[in-house]
Amino acid sequence: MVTLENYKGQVPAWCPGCGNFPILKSFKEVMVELGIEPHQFTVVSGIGQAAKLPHYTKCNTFNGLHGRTLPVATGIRLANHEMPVIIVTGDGDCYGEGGNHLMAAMRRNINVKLFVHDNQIYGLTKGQPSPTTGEGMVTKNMPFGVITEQFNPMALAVALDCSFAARGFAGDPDHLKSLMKEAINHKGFSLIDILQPCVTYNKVNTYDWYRQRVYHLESDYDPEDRKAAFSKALEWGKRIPIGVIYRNHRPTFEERLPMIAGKPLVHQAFDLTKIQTAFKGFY
Amino acid sequence: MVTLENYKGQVPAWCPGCGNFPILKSFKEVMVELGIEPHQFTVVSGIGQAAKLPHYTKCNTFNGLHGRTLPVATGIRLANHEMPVIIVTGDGDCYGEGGNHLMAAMRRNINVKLFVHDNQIYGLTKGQPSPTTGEGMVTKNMPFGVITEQFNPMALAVALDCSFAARGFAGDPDHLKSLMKEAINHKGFSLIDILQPCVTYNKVNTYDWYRQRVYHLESDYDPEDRKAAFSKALEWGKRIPIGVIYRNHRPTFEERLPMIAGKPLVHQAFDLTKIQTAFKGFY
Amino acid sequence: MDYTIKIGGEAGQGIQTIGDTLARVFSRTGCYVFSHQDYESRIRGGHNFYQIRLSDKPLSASKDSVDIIVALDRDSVTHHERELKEHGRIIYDSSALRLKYDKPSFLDIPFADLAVQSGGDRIMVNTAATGAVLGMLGMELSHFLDIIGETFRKKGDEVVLANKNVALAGYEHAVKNCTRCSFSVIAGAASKPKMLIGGVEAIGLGAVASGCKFYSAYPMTPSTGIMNYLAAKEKEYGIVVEQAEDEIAAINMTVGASFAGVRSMTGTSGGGFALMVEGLSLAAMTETPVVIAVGQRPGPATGFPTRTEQGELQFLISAGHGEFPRIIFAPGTPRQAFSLTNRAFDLAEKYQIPVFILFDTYLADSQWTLDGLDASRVLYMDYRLRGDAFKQVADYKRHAFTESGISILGVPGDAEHLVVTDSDEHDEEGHIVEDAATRVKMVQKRLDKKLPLIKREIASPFVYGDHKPAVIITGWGSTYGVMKEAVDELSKSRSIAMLHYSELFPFPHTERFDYVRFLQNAKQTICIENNATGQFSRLMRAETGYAFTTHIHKFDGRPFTVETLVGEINGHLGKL
Amino acid sequence: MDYTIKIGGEAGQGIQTIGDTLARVFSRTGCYVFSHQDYESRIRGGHNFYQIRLSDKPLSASKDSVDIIVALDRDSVTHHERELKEHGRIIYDSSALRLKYDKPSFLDIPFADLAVQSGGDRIMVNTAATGAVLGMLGMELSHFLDIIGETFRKKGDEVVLANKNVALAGYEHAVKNCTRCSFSVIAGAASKPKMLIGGVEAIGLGAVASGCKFYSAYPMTPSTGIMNYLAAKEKEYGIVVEQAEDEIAAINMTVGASFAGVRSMTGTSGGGFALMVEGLSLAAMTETPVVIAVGQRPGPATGFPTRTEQGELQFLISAGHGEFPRIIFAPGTPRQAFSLTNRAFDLAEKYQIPVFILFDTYLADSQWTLDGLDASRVLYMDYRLRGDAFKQVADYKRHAFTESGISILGVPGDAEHLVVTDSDEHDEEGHIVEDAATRVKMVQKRLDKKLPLIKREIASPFVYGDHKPAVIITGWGSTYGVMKEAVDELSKSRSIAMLHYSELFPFPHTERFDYVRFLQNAKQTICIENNATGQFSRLMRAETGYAFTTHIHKFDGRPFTVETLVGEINGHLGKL
Ligand SMILES: Cc1ncc(C[n+]2csc(CCOP(=O)(O)OP(=O)(O)O)c2C)c(N)n1
Ligand SMILES: Cc1ncc(C[n+]2csc(CCOP(=O)(O)OP(=O)(O)O)c2C)c(N)n1
Ligand code: SF4
Ligand code: SF4
Ligand SMILES: [Mg+2]
Ligand SMILES: [Mg+2]
Repeated sequence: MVTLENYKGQVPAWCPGCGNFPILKSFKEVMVELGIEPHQFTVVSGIGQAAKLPHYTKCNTFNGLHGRTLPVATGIRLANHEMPVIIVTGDGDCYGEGGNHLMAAMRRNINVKLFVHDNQIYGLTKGQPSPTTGEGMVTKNMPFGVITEQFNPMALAVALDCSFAARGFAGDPDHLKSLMKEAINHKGFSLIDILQPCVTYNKVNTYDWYRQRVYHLESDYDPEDRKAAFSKALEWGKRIPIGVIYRNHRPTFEERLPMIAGKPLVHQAFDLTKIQTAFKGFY
Repeated sequence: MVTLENYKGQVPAWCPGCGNFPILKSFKEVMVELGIEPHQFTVVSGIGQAAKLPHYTKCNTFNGLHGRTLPVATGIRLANHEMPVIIVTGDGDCYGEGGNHLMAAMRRNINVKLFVHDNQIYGLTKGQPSPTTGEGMVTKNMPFGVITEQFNPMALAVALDCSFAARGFAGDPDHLKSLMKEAINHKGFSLIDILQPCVTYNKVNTYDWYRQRVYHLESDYDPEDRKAAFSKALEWGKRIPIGVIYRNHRPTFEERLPMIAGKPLVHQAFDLTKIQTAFKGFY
Repeated sequence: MDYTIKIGGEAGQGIQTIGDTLARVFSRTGCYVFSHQDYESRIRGGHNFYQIRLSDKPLSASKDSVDIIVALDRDSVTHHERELKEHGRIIYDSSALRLKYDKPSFLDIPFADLAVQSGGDRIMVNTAATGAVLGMLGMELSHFLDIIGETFRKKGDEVVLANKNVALAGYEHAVKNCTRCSFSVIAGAASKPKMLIGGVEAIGLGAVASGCKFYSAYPMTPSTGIMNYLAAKEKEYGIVVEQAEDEIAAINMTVGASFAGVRSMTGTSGGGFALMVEGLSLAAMTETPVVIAVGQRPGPATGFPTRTEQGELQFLISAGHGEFPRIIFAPGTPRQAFSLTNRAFDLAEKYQIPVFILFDTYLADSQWTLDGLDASRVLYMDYRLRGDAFKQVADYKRHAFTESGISILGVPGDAEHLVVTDSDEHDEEGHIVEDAATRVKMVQKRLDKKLPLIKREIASPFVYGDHKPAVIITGWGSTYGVMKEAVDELSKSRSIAMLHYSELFPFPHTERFDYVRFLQNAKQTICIENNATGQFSRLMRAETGYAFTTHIHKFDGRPFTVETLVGEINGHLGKL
Repeated sequence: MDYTIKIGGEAGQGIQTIGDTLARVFSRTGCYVFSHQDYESRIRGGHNFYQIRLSDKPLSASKDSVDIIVALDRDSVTHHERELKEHGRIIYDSSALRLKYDKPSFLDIPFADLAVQSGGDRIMVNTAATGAVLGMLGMELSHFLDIIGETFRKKGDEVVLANKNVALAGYEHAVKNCTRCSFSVIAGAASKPKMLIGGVEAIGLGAVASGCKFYSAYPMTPSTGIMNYLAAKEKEYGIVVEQAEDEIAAINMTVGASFAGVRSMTGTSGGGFALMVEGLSLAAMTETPVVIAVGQRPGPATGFPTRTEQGELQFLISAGHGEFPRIIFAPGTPRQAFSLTNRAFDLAEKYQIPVFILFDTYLADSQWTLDGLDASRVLYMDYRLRGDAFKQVADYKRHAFTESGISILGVPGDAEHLVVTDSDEHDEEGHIVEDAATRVKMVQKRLDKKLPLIKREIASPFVYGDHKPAVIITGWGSTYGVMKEAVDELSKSRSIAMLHYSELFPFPHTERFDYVRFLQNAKQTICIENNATGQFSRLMRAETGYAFTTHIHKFDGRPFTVETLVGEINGHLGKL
């Protein structure tokens, strides 16, 4: 029986009070509650504060480059689609440097779980604006404030028909845990944008700021109505909805690949003798 | 007085019957009708069949790399925001390789005009699927057909609050010309996705295929209603709307930069003597 | 017997169909064939050509002088008439070119009319032309008829029959009218059918034979052929071929698939590889095996998309931030392309490093005849720790320190052991660290310990010609064939040899064969490169201190031909 | 006088504030200062330190032995106590460390209490500590009080006053209690205030002084400081600084802005540069001037984000597909960083090529004192054809063939002439071509004609020490300072000199100064590099055939210090 002990890792190098702590805690608890063992799945992460998470727990880990989690995760899934893959990344990593891969992955509907620790800032590099940084925020390298419109991951997800798109909040771990479970159990590409206070570099979007705004989606809200989902996705300001914004049941990329219908590539034996037929093709 | 003569360029290397011809023709006519002279604007293009367009007419030209038109155009605008910049690109160039720049440019609302010759295929490289290729299309490198969901540029544009997003059709030049003029006159980032038959590699989305489907947006359609625009953007199949799908009047990136409020960077003289103040900063 | 046939025309006129078909007919007849192509970066129009050489002796390059020109457009005449040999012939259809040439060397064959009259259709002009060439060469039609059967089977018997009739019509017309044709094709000694294969297919075939299971790439000339070949084999060999959203994704997917436990590869050209450079460094830091095929074309930037150059050797040697080992192979023939691709997969996995196949447009597009490939000589050893074997190990650290620097590559999920790796500097388990001591040991593991072992795997360069040569021509990669024929040509009058490198980096040891001494003993050494700066010559100097006495560079986007190379060499030797 | 002060503590405790303030006080007092930092890739916690050396004689490196340690955490004691000199002192606040050390070398100063008692606030502990250090050194407080005024002005008089009181309290406490402190600071001869500047600011300042108007980058250590510096100057100097969505966008924006007519620059680290490689080749093909600052940190991949290495020299030399000229400068000091950045802008525009400033974390973060910079020696010449001048030219071709290979760079829109360029091979007008003849002429224009002119711009390496040395230590970039002090140290007992390269590529001519002969005449030549493979030594061999007799490599992510380098050199010389 897997317990929290199995998920003990390095001591986090995050700042005291960082919003990453409750997310890490939720992550571990979810794994334990789902009875998944550390060797049964792989975490792919990029570079940033959030991306250090796998070192602070236990799991198969590919901690890759800044912004490139999705292609790595896609490669892993195509080689072994029986291996659950969770991606832990930041708003800069995933929405900034990695934007092109995000669009491609949503369209492919590759069955990975994408957890974005969205602190609306570049934390590890000491506070530059990220795509989700609010307009007007002043940083060292933007003395006149951000003038690029804030990126809305939920709106993008609905527009690209993302299979599962939710928003969570580090300050509401129980709700976050239920989202994580739902995402893990959902068949298809699943994004959770997790509002994560950065106590050091983001003095605007603090725990309080979020607490005053976030609310759970109405019980009668239907995430499978795409147009309604788009309207909901645009809601950001006085009130910020958390929960599953959009969901559909498109077939996954893996399901549609005839070559791996039988078993995962990684378990398909290689038979050198068959090469003769390929040789014949050149006569 | 500028005439079509002024816009004569190399003989196009396109296939006879290619949808690029009417687009090129419309482009030249629009410039003449707007009374713009070849040296008064710059065309930035990438790599692909569409991207060869500037060589087939006359204009300041930066024919750059595959997928990188938008950053180059952004650099040009920031250096000289009095220089109109038109980008000519393909669906692979702009929605494939260049996807991350597309999202960033829409959010910045950099005031460039993006004309995407969307033939739903990679033409120059002999027929691989592009992001807009329909599911199921079989190509040499996709013998089992495309299984990635087709990219919808209009939906993305609405989701990212793109200042001006329209769809045109190479087979309806008059309508296309009016869109081009509107885009050029619009203050803000403007995208026209131009349906362009590729007679050689796209045997599905032919002139006929489009003709049977495209229709002009209803006269009472309001492109400034974002949610309605999203629903309209999702319309693709039996009927395909052409016209201005979405429009807003956000301030442009250039307008919001205090450093260039006076005059363009390129016309700001450099005064070496001022360096002394900078030196003082280190005492 | 040594004939050269050139098919010229616009893009889209089907010169490739004619060329491929003729080459196939010749190889099935048992002839030796060498073919190469020259085309523009456009889909229709312009002027392209396809050149086929056939002989009863092995061939490895193209000649400038031509025996038969199939002119599908006027440019074929204006550009290539001068290349015609004394008894050469140009066949064309005056109705198509809307021009009549009345010189004895021209033969006007109404391909279109023949096609229509023999119950076919205008689009079968190429079938008529192909038949005509075979007629002029006095060959049988049977192989061509078989090929027609195979090609058009799917289109139904009618189409097959029609094409066969058209082929026959073209054939007979030529036999009847090419009275002064003095060609006669002898297939040579062992005239059993030969294998006909191009460089790019040979790389694809090599990947299949090496158990490659994953290939991700973004289309780019001249590498796209690898993706197309593997895609065609996806189902049969259980390979996943995925077109990535960009080259960055391509290499990162490749790394991911390899991490997950399958042999993985990506391919591109110089410009696409430029976008993979960061991913290359990732593969190195995480010690994930990857094979990368890079097809050179003239740069910088977009350059000449469909032409050839040897411009990326130095780029590949130093690509990637940070310091790490890599292997670079540059095959000179389809046979080498096959076997070096196979070794690339073996070595990438054995040492957990990136291995390159550096080719170019010329090699990619030229077809060679082989007496066959030997499956028994294919290397296949699975170095990964899987399933039960992995379960049985007591404890596991992905980046454990070892004598050899190689730590076992476990397949994540196959056992309870965790497989952890990181692009940050890490400890033996793969977790991020900051301390100096671990850093030093990791650099020693990845670099200092592996390097000597890797060096030992690299074969000596290939020598051909005189054993105590006064002149040595040296080259690498795709110039192999043309250098070889140049040596054959020049040995008639001089003491000359060639030194060819297909295993370039790490640079070969001089222990087994002291090529530096070999070079020093020659009076003149000429480094031949299809580039402007002499990248190999720089590598030689950096590695050995040796400087060549002379250089021959070609950087117009075209390959060397035997005559031009021989001419240039003689020019330099004259200077002696 | 030669004192070293080390401030140690966790990230976020403000050791940088203390360090920067002390360094500024010293430089204003007229002392020579050298400071460097060591920190982890985290924002809070861990253990970092900031080391300052001050003297009445010029300094260029850090020493291992320390006079005063300001211990804000226990690790400062455990890690650094051993570095303390005989009469050295460690000051700390036992209430903060929750530990009392009773050794004579320790001085417990209640920074927090002092802050509170003197009417301040706990967060002013650093002010107290800074004051205490100045007290121990027997310096006046005035400069510190000024700095407090400048720093906290915006926060209002109250804060200023409170801090001043706290400073005084710390100062007096130290004076009173550090009875056995034997330090005395003499500012040296011309004790007028000195300029204090770090490597990364010097690059930024160099860009401003060169008329740089556009800077686009994506944040990456150690290059982010350039963006921050330029952003702070945006308004005053009319510079647009844009954070790009990724590094690919950064370099393409830079190229675009330069095409449009302004001096443009980008900066990054090795990993970010890996993503700019394709754009580099674009700049070269379109002959668009760009300046690229690359800050080295240990690789491969993410490596050690906040540490130092000299690992990208070979990468930069060969980065980019295709063949084209480039210049690589590697400054060894902030002064060189300033002047070489200025020359980079001049040469990039003069020859229409990419020019690199190759620096590293060590140079970026270390601060030096200068007797000032001379604006009259700054190069500024606008090579572009603008406005009326452009209008007046009869006809214009962007890539016109010329004697020098340089064709005039016109500003699009300023005249009726069209400015056309293409990443494809192109003709003089900039339009796409396919023919061999134009290709050859364009390669000659871009490469063969420009290269010799560019080579002439490169200065000889810097020599320091004995004129007929038995031993020569050679290095490049940021090792300048430590090598210089090592030579000072070693010359006492040996015939030794240093050879330092800050202008690396194209490799300097041997005509003006035959450094190869110079090296050959020495008994032993040691190549010193902050990397594992000896990248400079490989460059030297490739360019000149010369091989060094000995190598010293350091690749643990930390810089050389004088003592360690001297020790290593002696070790090797012992072997003679
Ligand atoms: C190619 C590349 N560019 C830049 C960096 C530097 N870098 C490291 S983390 C980071 C941003 C992190 O922001 P985010 O993804 O939001 O993570 P956070 O630290 O906020 O959790 C950057 C720019 C890098 N490592 N690699
Ligand atoms: C970095 C890079 N990758 C790939 C290529 C090869 N390439 C040239 S054009 C093209 C696709 C063109 O498709 P699209 O943009 O739709 O233009 P079209 O030819 O269809 O008009 C590709 C993949 C390239 N030139 N550069
Ligand atoms: S900087 Fe911000 S995100 Fe990073 S650890 Fe500190 S609080 Fe968390
Ligand atoms: S391939 Fe298609 S897109 Fe390209 S020129 Fe031909 S028809 Fe036009
Ligand atoms: Mg963040
Ligand atoms: Mg297209």
